[in-house]
Amino acid sequence: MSYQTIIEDDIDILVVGAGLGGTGAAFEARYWGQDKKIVIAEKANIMRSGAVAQGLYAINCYMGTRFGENNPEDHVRYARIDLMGMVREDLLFDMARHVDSAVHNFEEWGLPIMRNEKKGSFLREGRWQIMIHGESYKPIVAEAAKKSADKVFNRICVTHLLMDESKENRVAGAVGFNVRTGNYHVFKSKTVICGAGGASNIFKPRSVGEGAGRVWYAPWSSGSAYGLMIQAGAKMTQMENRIVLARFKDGYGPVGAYFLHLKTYTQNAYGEEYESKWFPELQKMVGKEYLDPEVSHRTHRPIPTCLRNHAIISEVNAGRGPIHMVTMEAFQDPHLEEIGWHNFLGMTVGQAVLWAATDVDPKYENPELTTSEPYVMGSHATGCGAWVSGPEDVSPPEYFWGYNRMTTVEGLFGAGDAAGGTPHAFSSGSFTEGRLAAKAACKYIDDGKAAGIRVSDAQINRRKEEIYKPLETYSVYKNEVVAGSVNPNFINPRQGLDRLQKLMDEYCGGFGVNYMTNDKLLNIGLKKMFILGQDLEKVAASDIHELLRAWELKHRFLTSESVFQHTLFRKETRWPGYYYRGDAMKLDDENWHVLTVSRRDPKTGEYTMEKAPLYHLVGDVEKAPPESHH
Amino acid sequence: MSYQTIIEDDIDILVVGAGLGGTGAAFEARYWGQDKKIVIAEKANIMRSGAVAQGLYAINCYMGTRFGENNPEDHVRYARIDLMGMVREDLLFDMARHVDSAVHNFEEWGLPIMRNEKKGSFLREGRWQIMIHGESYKPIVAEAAKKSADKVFNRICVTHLLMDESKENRVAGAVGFNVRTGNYHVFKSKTVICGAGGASNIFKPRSVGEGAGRVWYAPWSSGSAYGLMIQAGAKMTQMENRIVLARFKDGYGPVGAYFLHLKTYTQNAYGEEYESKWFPELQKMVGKEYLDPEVSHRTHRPIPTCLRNHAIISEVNAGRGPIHMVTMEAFQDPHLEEIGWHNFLGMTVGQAVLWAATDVDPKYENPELTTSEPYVMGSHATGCGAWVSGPEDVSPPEYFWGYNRMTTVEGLFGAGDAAGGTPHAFSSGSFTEGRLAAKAACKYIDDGKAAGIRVSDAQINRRKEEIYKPLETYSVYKNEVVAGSVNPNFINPRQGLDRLQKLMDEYCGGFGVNYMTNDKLLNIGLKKMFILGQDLEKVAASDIHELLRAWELKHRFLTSESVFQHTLFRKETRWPGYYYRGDAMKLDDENWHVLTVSRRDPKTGEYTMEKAPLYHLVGDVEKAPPESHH
Amino acid sequence: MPTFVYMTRCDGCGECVDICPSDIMHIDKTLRRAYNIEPNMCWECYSCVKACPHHAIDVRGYADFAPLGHSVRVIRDEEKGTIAWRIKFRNGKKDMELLAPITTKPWGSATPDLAKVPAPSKEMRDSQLLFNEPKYIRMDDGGLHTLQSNGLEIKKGVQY
Amino acid sequence: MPTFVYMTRCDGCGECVDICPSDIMHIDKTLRRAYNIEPNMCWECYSCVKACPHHAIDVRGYADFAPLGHSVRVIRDEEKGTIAWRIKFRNGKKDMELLAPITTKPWGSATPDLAKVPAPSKEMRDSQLLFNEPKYIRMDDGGLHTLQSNGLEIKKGVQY
Ligand SMILES: Cc1cc2c(cc1C)N(S(=O)(=O)O)[C@@H]1C(=O)NC(=O)N=C1N2C[C@H](O)[C@H](O)[C@H](O)COP(=O)(O)OP(=O)(O)OC[C@H]1O[C@@H](n2cnc3c(N)ncnc32)[C@H](O)[C@@H]1O
Ligand SMILES: Cc1cc2c(cc1C)N(S(=O)(=O)O)[C@@H]1C(=O)NC(=O)N=C1N2C[C@H](O)[C@H](O)[C@H](O)COP(=O)(O)OP(=O)(O)OC[C@H]1O[C@@H](n2cnc3c(N)ncnc32)[C@H](O)[C@@H]1O
Ligand SMILES: Nc1ncnc2c1ncn2[C@@H]1O[C@H](COP(=O)(O)O)[C@@H](O)[C@H]1O
Ligand SMILES: Nc1ncnc2c1ncn2[C@@H]1O[C@H](COP(=O)(O)O)[C@@H](O)[C@H]1O
Ligand SMILES: Nc1ncnc2c1ncn2[C@@H]1O[C@H](COP(=O)(O)O)[C@@H](O)[C@H]1O
Ligand code: SF4
Ligand code: SF4
Ligand code: SF4
Ligand code: SF4
Ligand code: NA
Repeated sequence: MSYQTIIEDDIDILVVGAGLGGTGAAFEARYWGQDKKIVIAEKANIMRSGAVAQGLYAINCYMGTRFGENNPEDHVRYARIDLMGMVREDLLFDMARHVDSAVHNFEEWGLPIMRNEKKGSFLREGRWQIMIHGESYKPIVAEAAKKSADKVFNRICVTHLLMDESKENRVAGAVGFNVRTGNYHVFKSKTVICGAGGASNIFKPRSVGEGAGRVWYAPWSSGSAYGLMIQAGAKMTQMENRIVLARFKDGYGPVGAYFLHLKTYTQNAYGEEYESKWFPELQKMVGKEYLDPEVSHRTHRPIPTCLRNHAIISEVNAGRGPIHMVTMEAFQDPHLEEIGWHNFLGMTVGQAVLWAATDVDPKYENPELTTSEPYVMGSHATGCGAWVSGPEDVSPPEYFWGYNRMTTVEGLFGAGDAAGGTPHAFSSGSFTEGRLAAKAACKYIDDGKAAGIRVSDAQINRRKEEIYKPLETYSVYKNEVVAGSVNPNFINPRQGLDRLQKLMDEYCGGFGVNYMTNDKLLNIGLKKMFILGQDLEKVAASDIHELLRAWELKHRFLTSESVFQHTLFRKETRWPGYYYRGDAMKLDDENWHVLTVSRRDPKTGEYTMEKAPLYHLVGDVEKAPPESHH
Repeated sequence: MSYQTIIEDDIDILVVGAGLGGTGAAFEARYWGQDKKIVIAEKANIMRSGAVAQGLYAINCYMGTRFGENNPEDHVRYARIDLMGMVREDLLFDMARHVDSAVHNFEEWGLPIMRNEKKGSFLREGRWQIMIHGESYKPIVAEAAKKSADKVFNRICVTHLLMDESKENRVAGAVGFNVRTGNYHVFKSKTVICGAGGASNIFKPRSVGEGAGRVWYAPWSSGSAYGLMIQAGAKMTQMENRIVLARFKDGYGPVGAYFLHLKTYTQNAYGEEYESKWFPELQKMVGKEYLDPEVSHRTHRPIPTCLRNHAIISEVNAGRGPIHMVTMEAFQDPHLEEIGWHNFLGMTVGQAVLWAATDVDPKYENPELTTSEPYVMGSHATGCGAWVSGPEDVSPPEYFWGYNRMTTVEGLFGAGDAAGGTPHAFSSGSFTEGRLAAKAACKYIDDGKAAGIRVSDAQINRRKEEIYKPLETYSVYKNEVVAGSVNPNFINPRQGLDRLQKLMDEYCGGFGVNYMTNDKLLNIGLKKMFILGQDLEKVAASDIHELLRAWELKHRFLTSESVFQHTLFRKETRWPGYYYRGDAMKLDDENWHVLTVSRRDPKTGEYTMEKAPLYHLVGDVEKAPPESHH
Repeated sequence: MPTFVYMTRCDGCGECVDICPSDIMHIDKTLRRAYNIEPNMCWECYSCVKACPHHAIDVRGYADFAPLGHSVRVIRDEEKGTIAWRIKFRNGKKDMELLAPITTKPWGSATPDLAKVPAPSKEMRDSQLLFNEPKYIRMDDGGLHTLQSNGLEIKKGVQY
Repeated sequence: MPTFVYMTRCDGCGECVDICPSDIMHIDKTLRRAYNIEPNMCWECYSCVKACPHHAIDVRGYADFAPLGHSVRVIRDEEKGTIAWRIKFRNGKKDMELLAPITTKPWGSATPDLAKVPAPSKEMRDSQLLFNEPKYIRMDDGGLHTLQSNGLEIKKGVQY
């Protein structure tokens, strides 16, 4: 425990986690705060950190207003129906009206965006998605962030936010440790923009052993955005709204480009179309307002992602799996074949490796699809995250408390996965949210809201002790036993993660139980979570690397507990195909056409749940549906 | 590779694997072959090897003819209906008529069997089960075997059977290596009685990480009985008939004593009886001949184990899980409470540990049940195993080829899990089968059937090379990479096992797919098995212990391949609750009232499948149902 | 509940190594004491625990579902012919002691030596009988059960 | 497809350690070369592979579903602005080379330095605009989209 304490003081904007949201925040902060001190604290190396580390082959949120393609409200309508109504339309509208400028900036910085030669516009994958050569997407945006930041601290695992001691519920910075040196880092800051990302590895994965690394969302997505904010007492929303992905089996390669651009489609093991068969019954479950295949067929209204999952899950359960992606037609065109492969190399190399390893040539064989274990994040077809303020000019009073993207903790902002209720932001929308948060954070400071922050040495020292406790636990107890990984006094981070994943799977609707849960299971699960929480006090780390894993685990734990509480609270089955409440197998708009909002009391650990009203800003039907975009 | 070759020659009876079947064989062999050379080759230490290593709290197969309780044919009827008709009734009858003498021998040797003080008979748990203080069950029977054997070779992992080179399809002994010294052991023998047991760890377990050891059947049950015999070209039967167990969640503690003796019962999460609800539909699936709750209620006919599973699985899938065992009533009686705990301490200590760890006191809380991952064995409510000859005085011609319990390979006998078509033998029946096999093996020798066996040095040396290849692979390639467990040239045994389990789960009806499979999935799975088979040529072992794991894996692989082939062959859903053929969701007596028999050609690896006729020896209704036995 | 070995109690005698059915108790080369090399292949069968002369081995529930803080300990005594268990709950509310016999005879004394019993007759060899039969089979019903004695017939095909 | 490092190619430079987002490329203390310490936390993201100056890192598919004998290799070149892939199937039947651009500008040259651009006006600060807006937002429709500009109203409750 001879680690140094390194204090970085007088920070104006501290960006915790520089993924897509965080880089957007750091970049933009400099513009509105040219004299401000902007610091990044990042767990990995910002050049390859976060969900976009290996690149992306598509930008999934781009309006194309410049080319007359879509209006922001069209995207709101899209995201809303896809999420079965449960979105923050103010935030979505705000993100959508700004997102194009992020994308055009990217292009200016060198990101190769494909062009539709005929139209001069960006090459569309689908209505909202454009195709890129995005292997270096992350290093490119990181360069921009780096230029804006005063300092970039790579390899700092942020473990806690610092809280102001002069004013309740106000943030004052963050603390963590350096994953290389082990040193203790204290960041005293007027504002914190949390961009620490979503959570993989919370539910038991389908893969086992070595393959556990092949999660859909990156294995390093540790739910830290949620862990940090929950711990600080920020309110969270829609944490029940975990996402299950339909993906190429085992490799978890993305399907968007295949469905939308390559025009591949799915069929069951016997070559049959299966989806429509499940819709009549499903319509009874969710109501015609949410599933009307006829309307979807006629208009641009999508079939919600979860409901498409439901059809896959049901068909497989009925014994007609596996579901195949029919690639054999599209791949006869060598150009499309190449795109199909590039699509993986640009964002999920493992899928290419898997096909090469298993001799699956999609030109001659239709690969298998599967539905994944659930993930907790807030920028794909799901909107988990913090309950944040919307923009002044759009948000109703319940959604607005002064600063765009500020959480219910003063001075603490969220972007990307961290911000709740804004699904379908994806990479570009997350970056945009970071920018919005940065502008607001500068305003917050300029408005004098950060005046008089006080952080005692006691707080700093208490956190330090807490942070290194797993190393201490290890050194105290390791010699009690001869050798090996079994010790009666502690568990190691992997053992804790195994416990968490099994528990989430079995009691909170993982793949192993067909995504099914109910009040009884959730209550049992919560009891087990409580005890796991106690055991996490006894987690041990043999070195700094394991210390990193220990804190990731603690963040995942806090995220999971929140998912449990939210799932228990919403007594309906809102998203069949994501999860099912066996004790309430219908969508229930009468009681649950609301957003769920939770707060964990940082002192007691007790949860309070409330319903927040749902505001809609656009009608169901587009005024003038644009032409087909592909 | 400086390991010695140690040859043990002139053996008459080689017992491979001294579990319950093997100890029975070694013990009995001495009686019929007082001058014969009897040798045991055992992977572990016979004092604590096999499925009974930690003891048993019940002997589940005992007629009590001495006390006028049951006749052998009653047990045949019981086992038949429990297995949905698919049993070898000749073998069952034969086992049942002898099993009591095994049990009475055990008592004589010191095994504490509980008594019904009033009746003077053994204390019944249920109609077929008697209760014992069986912590030392295994050491007691091992003592008996040890006294009979000329030599006991502990810690020999037998990898292959030796084949006679003078007569096709005749066994000539076995080879293996010593798990301590690494030495190569050659056993030249006139007969081999294979008692190497069933298979756990073939399907992906519900548990993860460390908990993977907590399988229902012992983790060291490596399917070697099947692996060895399949490899030698012996015909197998009913390998599709894997078993799924309803067990206490996580600990996999047995339920028999709870259901039958403690009179606990199950309910769903909402305190409701659920089983009967699923029966009408299930009856349509399997036919009234197999499920007639009314008749079962009136008579002693049980509801088949698989169908009880089906109700649990269906209820859980419907969202009303978990299923609870109602212990809170029975456990108010302190005597019954004590039995409930002893029951675990005597055979599944881990369940007691789990309840202590999770503060589950079944006196005040009804513990959860679950359905396990599938297992492949032949002595519980399942009859996987070798196609063996029945006894002369019972078996019809198709079931008889000269020597009781002899496989289709001459001189090779099977007992316990090794012998197919004899479910519900359990520990006592397995021991009995060993005895029957031993007597027959002596006769085989005395009849001169083993004359002129020839084993060339070439065969011996070829096997030696094969056995140590994983060590060789490791030493050749390990330094190509810096460190760690990832090497492009080989996989280690754990990695191979993970692959096997995932494959079995996903394509062959494991828990992860709700026990569902179909022809398409099976065919994909078989392709993947073929490739896995090739990769197993590249399995590497860093030391002798890993070499043991490598060979266990290879035996599990051969077992699994056979399960695949059989499951594909039987195009019906014979045992809902064990597995479902999605493409044939009904029991089909018209086409499948037969036993399935396979043979893998040892030279080509190709499988041939055939149907064998099913003979019944008793009518459906008992003549004079005995009184209640509890 | 994989096993672990207390450093201060183990003397490296190897009894656990000798008995473990899973071959996972090994002696650490440097420390010359035993440990579990492969916890995920441990069945918590307690064979090693029972065999350790120094009670150096204990178990803690599998980390993926068993919280820390419980205890299930055992003493097996072949001379007394008993096994004694003690189960302590995590929450301290339950602490049970349970005792059971493991044998009814002086350990190892009662198994017969079949090389020394009278050899079976030719008639016995030709019969379906096993050693010590018909002693324990109900003979008053007319010998070992057979199809004939029990009025049974074996028939092919679907018969309910 | 976790990574592995070829012994003869690695010189222990640490580039892979520096870049791995999962913190699993570490230098072996004795061998002074890198290796993957935690393959089950490897995302096969290829960040380390691309960063290794000696092409010492390669990947082999996750053992629990990928058979041995395939290869996916890469050369990423910031100067050329390209990435070159080569995919070889296990059965040898397919061997693909694929090339893609990674940037359209000389590497790192085109990101702006916002400390040096003209400071935003008070008006801009009070607006909803961000840097470089309205440059890329369609202004011919009447400025940044707002509820008003787009004829929208925000209403509480169930509205389809
Ligand atoms: C993994 C993945 C993601 C996507 C896709 C496929 C795949 C396989 N698809 S497709 O499916 O549709 O195919 C997308 C696509 O093609 N197009 C697209 O635009 N977006 C896609 N995403 C989604 C986007 O990636 C996602 O929306 C954004 O990245 C979200 O941004 P953000 O919320 O900022 O999260 P992040 O992961 O990028 O960044 C988090 C950062 O925080 C760091 N961090 C975490 N914990 C920390 C701690 N304790 N201390 C300090 N730092 C700490 C991380 O290191 C990271 O830098
Ligand atoms: C694990 C388990 C088993 C049972 C039960 C609960 C539990 C938790 N229950 S309840 O569920 O109903 O509760 C039973 C019960 O209470 N009562 C009962 O009578 N039987 C029960 N069983 C079933 C019996 O145990 C089973 O029927 C018999 O043991 C089967 O006997 P056998 O077929 O001989 O298998 P074995 O596992 O005992 O012996 C196998 C031996 O082979 C060795 N071996 C394996 N591979 C080898 C190789 N390659 N080379 C050399 N040797 C190599 C093994 O080491 C072993 O010695
Ligand atoms: N079948 C589909 N229909 C409509 N949109 C889809 C479909 N599949 C994927 N998408 C969208 O395509 C984008 C990328 O999808 P994915 O690769 O599945 O993450 C996301 O915006 C998805 O919502
Ligand atoms: N609910 C039940 N009804 C009838 N027999 C049962 C039941 N549960 C278990 N058994 C039998 O009890 C014995 C031990 O069961 P188990 O502990 O489940 O392996 C076996 O013979 C089972 O077939
Ligand atoms: N055609 C290719 N395309 C992409 N990368 C290649 C190609 N050939 C070789 N490489 C890379 O070059 C490095 C040296 O390759 P080799 O000489 O094949 O081992 C490896 O790291 C490969 O990633
Ligand atoms: S039996 Fe006990 S004392 Fe002997 S080596 Fe094993 S743990 Fe150590
Ligand atoms: S409990 Fe059993 S399996 Fe585990 S180490 Fe001891 S003897 Fe081996
Ligand atoms: S980057 Fe390459 S050469 Fe450098 S340490 Fe890593 S593997 Fe070795
Ligand atoms: S492939 Fe990615 S996760 Fe794996 S070791 Fe390399 S950089 Fe780390
Ligand atoms: Na969001």
